[in-house]
Amino acid sequence: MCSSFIQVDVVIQTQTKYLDLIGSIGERIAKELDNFTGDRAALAYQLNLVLTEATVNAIKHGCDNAPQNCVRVTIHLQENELNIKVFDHGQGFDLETVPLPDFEHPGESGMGLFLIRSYMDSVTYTRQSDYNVLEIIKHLK
Amino acid sequence: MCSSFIQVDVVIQTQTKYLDLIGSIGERIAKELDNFTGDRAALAYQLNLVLTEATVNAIKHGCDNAPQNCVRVTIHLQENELNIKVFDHGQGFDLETVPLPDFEHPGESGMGLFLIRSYMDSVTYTRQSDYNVLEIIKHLK
Amino acid sequence: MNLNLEKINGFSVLTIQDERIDAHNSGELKEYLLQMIEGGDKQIIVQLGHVRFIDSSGLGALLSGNKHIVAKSGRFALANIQKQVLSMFELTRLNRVFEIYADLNEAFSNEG
Amino acid sequence: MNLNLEKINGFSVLTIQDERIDAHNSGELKEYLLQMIEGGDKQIIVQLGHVRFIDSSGLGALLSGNKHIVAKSGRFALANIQKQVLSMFELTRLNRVFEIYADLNEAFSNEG
Ligand SMILES: Nc1ncnc2c1ncn2[C@@H]1O[C@H](COP(=O)(O)OP(=O)(O)O)[C@@H](O)[C@H]1O
Ligand SMILES: Nc1ncnc2c1ncn2[C@@H]1O[C@H](COP(=O)(O)OP(=O)(O)O)[C@@H](O)[C@H]1O
Repeated sequence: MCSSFIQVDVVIQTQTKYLDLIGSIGERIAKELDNFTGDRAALAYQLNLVLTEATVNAIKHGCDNAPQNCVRVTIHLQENELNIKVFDHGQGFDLETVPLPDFEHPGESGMGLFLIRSYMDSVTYTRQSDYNVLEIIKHLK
Repeated sequence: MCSSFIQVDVVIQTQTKYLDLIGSIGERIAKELDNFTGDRAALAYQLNLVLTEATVNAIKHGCDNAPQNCVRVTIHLQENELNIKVFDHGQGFDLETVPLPDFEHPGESGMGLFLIRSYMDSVTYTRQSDYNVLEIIKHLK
Repeated sequence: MNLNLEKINGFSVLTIQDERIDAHNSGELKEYLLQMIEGGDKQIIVQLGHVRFIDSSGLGALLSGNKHIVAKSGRFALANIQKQVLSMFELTRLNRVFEIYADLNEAFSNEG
Repeated sequence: MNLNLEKINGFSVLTIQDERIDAHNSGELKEYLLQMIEGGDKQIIVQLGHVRFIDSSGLGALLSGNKHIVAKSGRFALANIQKQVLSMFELTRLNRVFEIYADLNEAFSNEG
């Protein structure tokens, strides 16, 4: 039994060279959203971006940086919902205390989570005993 | 610990409309083969084809055709090897008894496994108690 | 499937507009070709210039068209095949079964 | 990263040849811009016409170039930004920070 239309689980070594692959898979999945009535090219870009930003964070903060470590990303497409999870094994952080970027004095970093939240409908970060997970949901209409 | 550079696991509902997605992911992974010295465009095509042919077989023969059934495909890239597995829940078959296509009187079907074997280095089909798996290996040099 | 049919120089030129022919749409191609042949088309050229990818079921659909038209003493030709797609015809030796031309002009000027 | 630098009309025109700027190559872009500025370039136009995708670290690299050149009373402009990429500048309000032009000619003919 399939609970989703499409489930893609990707595990990569913690290297930024694989960001393009993960983003591209997200972009490609946007083509499969039969029921989506919005701007599909924009959504494809946004999924690419959201996966890229979330995966970079897991690579940067999510583990001791040995290259043989890995990051796991899952993308599940259901009828009305796209669910993305990015797992890390780092110390974790408190998503609620991350400030908005300072738009008057923009900095060179600190925009990733803002972008993810802007484009998606729900973002949560949960610490479990042996891993953390950033869960991102986009409702499709 | 990552045993592979890249692991992609895809689960789709048993519908041929998802063949393009699975083939495209294979094609995209060909871009990541840093050590491959051969014809990369050809390999990209071949991975797309092999995944398409193997997945069609799992959809056609691999389950009772309820659309909520699913097919699982895994693609693991290691240093010198690309490993593809396609799982099905059908009756299974004996790979060794599948004949070569009749090249003098070509038929409209029966070319899928021939193509897979031609392009890849090793193909096996194993029946387990609750599933079958077609395993395809390509050595990368 | 996105198909475009034109009559040029007495040929029925069928241009496949999709980039991909696989088990999802090859049935439709096969049906379309059969209906053309039943409708009386005897000289068919299939233009594959847009097609980046074909699987074994796509080859099968073209083979079906070829068989049915040859049975009626008609002609079936393929034109503008991309490099990777052509290698599929070579591997399956179907390049010996089909009339294959670089482009439409070459197809028109050949007696078959 | 694939970069091409030309001097045109007294401007240093840096064309980014890659389709994608992300955390994998943005560090290189940032370094390259800093070295241009340290080397004395005061009027830089970055051509983004090939760029299909930029992430927050790519925006950060451009922001870094902009800051350093403005600190030296120079000029930093962006040209030929694709639609989806432009929407990133809008969402982050960086379109109010950068000089953005439709193309090189518009950038040349503006006093800034
Ligand atoms: N997976 C993570 N583990 C630990 N900390 C994180 C993680 N993701 C984000 N953070 C924290 O949140 C901050 C803001 O992240 P983000 O908005 O993506 O911007 P940036 O990564 O550019 O700083 C980071 O600087 C980091 O401190
Ligand atoms: N996953 C599978 N389960 C059961 N039978 C299979 C499976 N894959 C292939 N087969 C058998 O092998 C035959 C040859 O397969 P293939 O070479 O792909 O050509 P085609 O599918 O066009 O007949 C099929 O007709 C089918 O009988």
